[in-house]
Amino acid sequence: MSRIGVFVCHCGENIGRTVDCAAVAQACGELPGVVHSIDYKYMCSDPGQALVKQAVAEHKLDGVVVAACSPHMHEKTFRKTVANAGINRFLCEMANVREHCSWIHEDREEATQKAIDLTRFIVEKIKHNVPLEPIKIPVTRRALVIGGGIAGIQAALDIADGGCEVVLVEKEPSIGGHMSQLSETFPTLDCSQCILTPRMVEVYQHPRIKLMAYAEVDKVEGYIGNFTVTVRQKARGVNASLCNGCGECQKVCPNKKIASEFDAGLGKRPAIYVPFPQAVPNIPVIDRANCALYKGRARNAKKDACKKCEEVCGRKAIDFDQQDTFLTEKVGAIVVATGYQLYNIKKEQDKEAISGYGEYGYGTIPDVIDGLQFERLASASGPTGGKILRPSDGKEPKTVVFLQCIGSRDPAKGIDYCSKICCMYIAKHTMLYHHKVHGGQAIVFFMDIRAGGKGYDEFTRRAIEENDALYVRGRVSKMYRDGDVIKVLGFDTLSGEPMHIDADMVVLATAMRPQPGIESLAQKLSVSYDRFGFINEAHPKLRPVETNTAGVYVAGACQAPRDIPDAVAMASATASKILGLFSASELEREPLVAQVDQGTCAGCFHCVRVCPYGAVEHFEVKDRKGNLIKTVAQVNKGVCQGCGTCQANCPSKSVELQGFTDQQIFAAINAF
Amino acid sequence: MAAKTSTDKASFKPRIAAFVCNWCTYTGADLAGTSRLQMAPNVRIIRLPCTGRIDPLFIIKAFERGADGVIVSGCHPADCHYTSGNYHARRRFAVARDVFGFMGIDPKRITFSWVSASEGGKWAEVVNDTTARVQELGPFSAYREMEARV
Amino acid sequence: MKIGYFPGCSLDFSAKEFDTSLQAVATSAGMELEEIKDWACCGATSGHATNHLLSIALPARTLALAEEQELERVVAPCAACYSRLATARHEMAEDKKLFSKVTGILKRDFTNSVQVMNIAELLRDNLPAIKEKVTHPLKDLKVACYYGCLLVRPPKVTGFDDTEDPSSMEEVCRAAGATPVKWNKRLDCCGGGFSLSRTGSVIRLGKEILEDAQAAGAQAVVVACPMCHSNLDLRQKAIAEQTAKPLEMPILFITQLVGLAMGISEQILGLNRHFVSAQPIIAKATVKALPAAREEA
Amino acid sequence: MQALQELARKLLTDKTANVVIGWGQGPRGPRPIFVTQPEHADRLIFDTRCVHNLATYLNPRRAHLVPFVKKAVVVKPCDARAVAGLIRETQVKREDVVLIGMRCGGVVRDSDMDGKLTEATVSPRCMDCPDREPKLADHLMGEEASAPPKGKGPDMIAKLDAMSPAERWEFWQKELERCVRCHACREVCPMCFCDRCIADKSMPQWIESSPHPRGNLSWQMTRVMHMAGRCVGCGECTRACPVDIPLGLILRKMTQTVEERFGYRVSDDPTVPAPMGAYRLDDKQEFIL
Amino acid sequence: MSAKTLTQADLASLVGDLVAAGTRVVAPSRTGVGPLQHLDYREIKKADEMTLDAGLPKRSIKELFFPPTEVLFRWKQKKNDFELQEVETKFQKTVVIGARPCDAAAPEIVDRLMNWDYKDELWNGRREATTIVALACDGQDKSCFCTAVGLGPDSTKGADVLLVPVKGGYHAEILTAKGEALVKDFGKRFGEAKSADEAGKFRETARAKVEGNLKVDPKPIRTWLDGHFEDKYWGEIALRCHGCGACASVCPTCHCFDIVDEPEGIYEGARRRNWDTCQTGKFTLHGSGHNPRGTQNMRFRQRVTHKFAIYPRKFEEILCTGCGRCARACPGGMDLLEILSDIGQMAGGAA
Repeated sequence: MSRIGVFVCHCGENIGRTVDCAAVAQACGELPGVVHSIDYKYMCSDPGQALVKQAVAEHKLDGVVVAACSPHMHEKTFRKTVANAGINRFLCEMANVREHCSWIHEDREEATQKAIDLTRFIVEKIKHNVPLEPIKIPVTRRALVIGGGIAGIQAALDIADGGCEVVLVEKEPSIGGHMSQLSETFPTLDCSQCILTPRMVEVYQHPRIKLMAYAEVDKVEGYIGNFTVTVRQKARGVNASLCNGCGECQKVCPNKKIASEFDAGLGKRPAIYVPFPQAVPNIPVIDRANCALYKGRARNAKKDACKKCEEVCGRKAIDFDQQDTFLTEKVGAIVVATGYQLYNIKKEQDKEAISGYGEYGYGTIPDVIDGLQFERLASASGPTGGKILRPSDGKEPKTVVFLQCIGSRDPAKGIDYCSKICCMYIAKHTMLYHHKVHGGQAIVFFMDIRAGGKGYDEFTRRAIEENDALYVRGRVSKMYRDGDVIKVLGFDTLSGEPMHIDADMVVLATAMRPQPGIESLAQKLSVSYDRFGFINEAHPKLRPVETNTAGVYVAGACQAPRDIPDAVAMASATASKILGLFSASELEREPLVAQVDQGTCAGCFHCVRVCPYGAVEHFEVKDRKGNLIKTVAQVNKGVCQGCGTCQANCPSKSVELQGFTDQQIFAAINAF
Repeated sequence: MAAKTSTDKASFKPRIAAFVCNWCTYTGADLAGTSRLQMAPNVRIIRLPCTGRIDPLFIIKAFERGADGVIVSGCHPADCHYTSGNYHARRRFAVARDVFGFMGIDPKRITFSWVSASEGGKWAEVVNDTTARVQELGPFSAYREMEARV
Repeated sequence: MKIGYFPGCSLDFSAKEFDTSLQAVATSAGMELEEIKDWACCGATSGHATNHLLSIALPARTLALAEEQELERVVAPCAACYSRLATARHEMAEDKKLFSKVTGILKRDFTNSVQVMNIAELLRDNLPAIKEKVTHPLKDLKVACYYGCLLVRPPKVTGFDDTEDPSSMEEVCRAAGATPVKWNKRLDCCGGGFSLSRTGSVIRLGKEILEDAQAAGAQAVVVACPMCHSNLDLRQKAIAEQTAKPLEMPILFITQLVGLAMGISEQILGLNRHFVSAQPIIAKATVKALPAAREEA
Repeated sequence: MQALQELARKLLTDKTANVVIGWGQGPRGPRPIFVTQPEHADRLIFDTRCVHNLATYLNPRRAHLVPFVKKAVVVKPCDARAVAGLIRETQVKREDVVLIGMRCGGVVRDSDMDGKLTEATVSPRCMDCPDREPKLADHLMGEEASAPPKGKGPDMIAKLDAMSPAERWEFWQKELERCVRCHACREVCPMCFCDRCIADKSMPQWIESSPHPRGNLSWQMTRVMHMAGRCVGCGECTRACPVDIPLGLILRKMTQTVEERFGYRVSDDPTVPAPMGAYRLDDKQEFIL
Repeated sequence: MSAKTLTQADLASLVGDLVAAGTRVVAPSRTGVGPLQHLDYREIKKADEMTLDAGLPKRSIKELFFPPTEVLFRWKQKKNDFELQEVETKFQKTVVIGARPCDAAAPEIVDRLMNWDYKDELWNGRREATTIVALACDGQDKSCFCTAVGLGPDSTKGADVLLVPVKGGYHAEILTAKGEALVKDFGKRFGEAKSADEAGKFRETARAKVEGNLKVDPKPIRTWLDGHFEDKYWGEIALRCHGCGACASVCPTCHCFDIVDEPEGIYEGARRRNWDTCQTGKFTLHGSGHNPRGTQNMRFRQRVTHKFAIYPRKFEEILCTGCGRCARACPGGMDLLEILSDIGQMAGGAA
């Protein structure tokens, strides 16, 4: 027979006003198995808790029911109290007689009866509670960071500086991400590369960071603390251990007319190339789609067309036969920091719901460029050496129209959200333009200016007030090429006047979107993503850098549009979360997880199909000689989050969710 | 203990069991409480982690134990704390509702709802509507009187 | 399949040639047009500017009549008529309250089941049949397809083509053998109903449109709306007063262009009814196409 | 029939199978037989009285049949659906069974009837069965079959659906009152393979084991819930019921619901996942407030 | 023992009389829906609910004395005490009309067990309250084998009155004091016996018909069973058996039961006696997980052995009345006649 104590709280007047607490205590005292039942003014107060502790000792209680407020309020409090009194904390439960009873009813008799009922359910439930101990999971103190942009770099450095090993995987030939393409950064106008490249080098030289550039995550298995990740190292065609980055190969490559990704298509690069001079690692990659040798081989040509790079390489580092390789890494935590891409206004989009801008010519009008292209034009390392020149004819544009919110905040084009950074970088662009093109006129069409952030509003004011940018509140309905100029037809909604501008160049602040392929990566990691492909955080406010899969974290613009300070802050936050996780060799988790009775499990694996976390595995039951008897389900306690969907779907009821076992629920219903 | 319901329709006080998920509806009901939304006192909540954990057996057992009505409530689609428990529950309940109804259990005695943590008002509505509906139907004594055999 | 035909006031009178050319092209391409009996004015443009309910109920009556004639689709060649009919259909489908209000007024069994099409849509959807009948392809004729504002806007009402970059008229012209030019003003407004009240504006707009078409090398402008036609054709004389040289830009209904390519006589097509002579075009059609026709013979 | 016997002989001779499970003549019409010797293959028969679902003998719960390991089974389309179900739910390995598929145009209600297939004698389970041949089979035999005769009489499901809840309640009470909880419905079901059925679980005893209407109702509702999206419609439960409760009605109702709601029909393709344990974001939820 | 005549009309009136007198009347009656309609022994209120000419009901009259579930006592928990509530052991007076001889004989066979070491009050109470008016059978079908177990289609065993169909009604043999009492109470319904010869012919024809179905001698079978527990014959006896226990459910003599405490809620409940059967694996499953009858073959051997060797050894009665219901009910085609015939041959005692 159980020895249960019932403690009914008045919560001052909150419960006592409508519920006859003494009557509840008395009624519960008459239940079989209840050996102690009292009511008290404030159970959560120190004297109240002392009453519980005292009763546990005095009456040798093996179950404590506190009839008071919502368990969301004080379950932790009272579980701690009973733990201090020496019994397992899971032998304490709460009956919610405040939020679910006294506060919502006026009839004292009805409310009292209901309070008795609710408490009785819990008394009967607790008779089936068992002591539970936290689950301990070993932790591999090594992290994987996916994405080598500023967020990935920051996360990797913070974790590595914290003393743990990091594997940094970047799909491009160099780390640096979009930040390396930027000219200057708002709101300080400091040179982007000047602050980024030292961090890149730091990553490269860090003893605890294993950098895998030109590589992609292929497969992820395991769970928090114990992931096994397979990384595909793409073939560079260059032996990285031999190459010294001298750059001779690039000079001799005959095909130098390839649009440079780094220069957003405005500059050219050879078929063997490093994306930019400060690339880390400074090892070239052969672009097989554009290299004459590989193109020839693809056509089964008898002779290799060109081997100039191989001939010139003094270190014999060129390896045309190099193949992709797969490496397995064991890590305990994963940071997703894959960043963003820019929306384009072309008619053909990669997603059904997104359409382009026909009114802006679907991207066919010359000298209509996007923000990143302007960054390259304005960058000293860019194709024009930092001069603002029109891509079409190299003329200096005297009138430049900047359009904000292209694709963003436009449900008709499929993207509802605000891309956050455009207001700021367009302001920056107008300043750079003002500095570089004297007498040039920048005209900005905006919907409204969102400059929340330290020094941000001041920055946009500066653009307007000191740099003569003309800000027009309104949208551009149409643009077309007319001879040498781009006719921009817009509307100034403040003056109510239509505007016809003859522009020399137009810059579109196109929306930020997650990187292509994010969905398949998210599926590999079993993290959820929204309809635009942004990774979902576990809680929008309280768990902003965690995902719904334990051990997988998110930083930067793959979660939502982020600027550099945001991305860095998130990255440091993930690092701190991960270092916290890595602070012990074992991880403690709440033991409210599912457990399979392997004796009765029939091995139908309905549980495997419904588990949102992939926490249920196949387990082979063998006899002493090692013969297979049957294959049954087994729950990985490290992965299970305790939803209990497996249990409801188990036909033979061979899986039990601890804390909500069938016995417990059955007892509560039976007490109805 | 299980107070038997009176068979007299006028003095009939419906007894309703509610199976709700911890993250949305239970919290929504908490909110109804903190907002002091008055509602019918006939509903008794049993807390589960997720609608995914709610088995149609619970409903059967509640009726066996004297419930005149049952409420099952959890997170709205896409809001599940465990991502997909409510989607599985939705399929399960869709079948259960038809099967139970086919066996003669009036579907009006069972309410399925999505009530989020911010919908304290909706919870009060669900409670009041269900209570009124069951009040109208009268006690479900047929279920408990099944035991006697010829 | 039978297609309901809503000529509207213009095609009954000022744009009679749009009606005759459409009828001729339709007959030739095997489209069976059936006029809605007892149709009434669509309500443009004064209707929707003054009374919203009236502006829905008027076209709704026409649609109800079409339903009674068991027509599944109705073509309204006039862009304004099309716009009114399509808007009414759309609004009633979206707004159940409005729908029941309108049915109450109509006092008819009306389910709002009739699809509304414009002329570009109709021709585009019947391209194979049209191509088959083209005997006099308009080779070397450069045309500027002019959509105006109502044919493709607003997108949720029209939806048959890309609102900002439509192509259906161009496709039809190509089928007739002509070469559509790329130009900028094909979606701009011609001034529409302000033709009489603010003639100055209409002249200014028309001038911009026609000059752009000419700059793009067009030899004719093809339209799909009687209002556009009259603004561009009738007002060219006034426009000429503001230009160094008269533009002399023939304005053709799209059905006239197709009709020409089908070898239909210019009398039936009503090509003689325009202010700016279409003779150069007619000449092109007959002269250029004759060898081909002879070969066939 | 001869082809069937020859194939069985061959399978047993070359040890492709250790047993051929098929039908043979018994005292009360055809019944399941287990042929282990090639020379006994001529005992195999097949006709419209071969009502039994032999897939049930593949069910691993039948401990005395497990030692045969490699089994050949003669299957009708409904039996093949059951085999597919067992494969889908990892109870049977496809490579362990040889399926001898029989084209089927319906069977009579029970094996001791005369085999003539008419509106009056056709088994209710055959009336809405869409399959004429088991596609899963390794070997296919028998002549092309035409659709079984449509049964006579009112559609009981429609009739029950038209009733008030109270009337339906009355109907089922009268039927379930006879149930003695022998669980024959479960034992013959090819898809009931749990080592320990929920009805036999005592901690807690969700389903009262006593054969009173309350326990009986609870048992039948739970059984049908467990069959959701899995029932192959073979009707063996109805046939086995010693007190003639129309169990097939509830299952057919459930099957209709599953088809209407989830667009799923149980097939003999084991690679098609079952509807329960899956979901669509846009599953209908008109019944949820 | 005396004989009477009961016309069809009188029988109908007798039903009315009995019902009017507050007696429960049970008789074969139609139940079930559609093609599943069948005959069962059910309580009737009017004579036209009774169907005497449509053969053997699906189930036996066993459950009139031994219901599938019955309450032994009820309990209520109060704090740490239990309050027990006995059940009534006096039962309503009942007359069964039209019980087939194979059914009528069964309770008498099971009486031995129910009054062996413990006198089962519930069984005996119901037995005492019940008068069985049996109806001679014309031989149901080829699964009948009552003659092979020492009974017959006209057996009087267990019956208080035996009706034999004759033209226009029944020749009634009054067999026991209970039978006499029935005649006495409702004398006006019973006429003078006058068709003894016609009845005799009916009985002979029926007997001959059933005897053709199975000819075995139970004695050597019992001896063989005693000596061949491990015989290879049992090895594959039950391959087709599903272990469903449908045979036991319809068997007039199977009487195994399970006792369960069934809570109704938490604080009260009932101890119940429910039917059980040796044919399911759970029947002998030990708490340890060991099962002495681990396979269906063993379980089926138990069924045969218990009926034809163990029970006879203890009570000198065969625990089978040859009704053939097990063969008819079996979804897998198991057939007791076939098995008895096999054993009979192996025992060398085939008649």
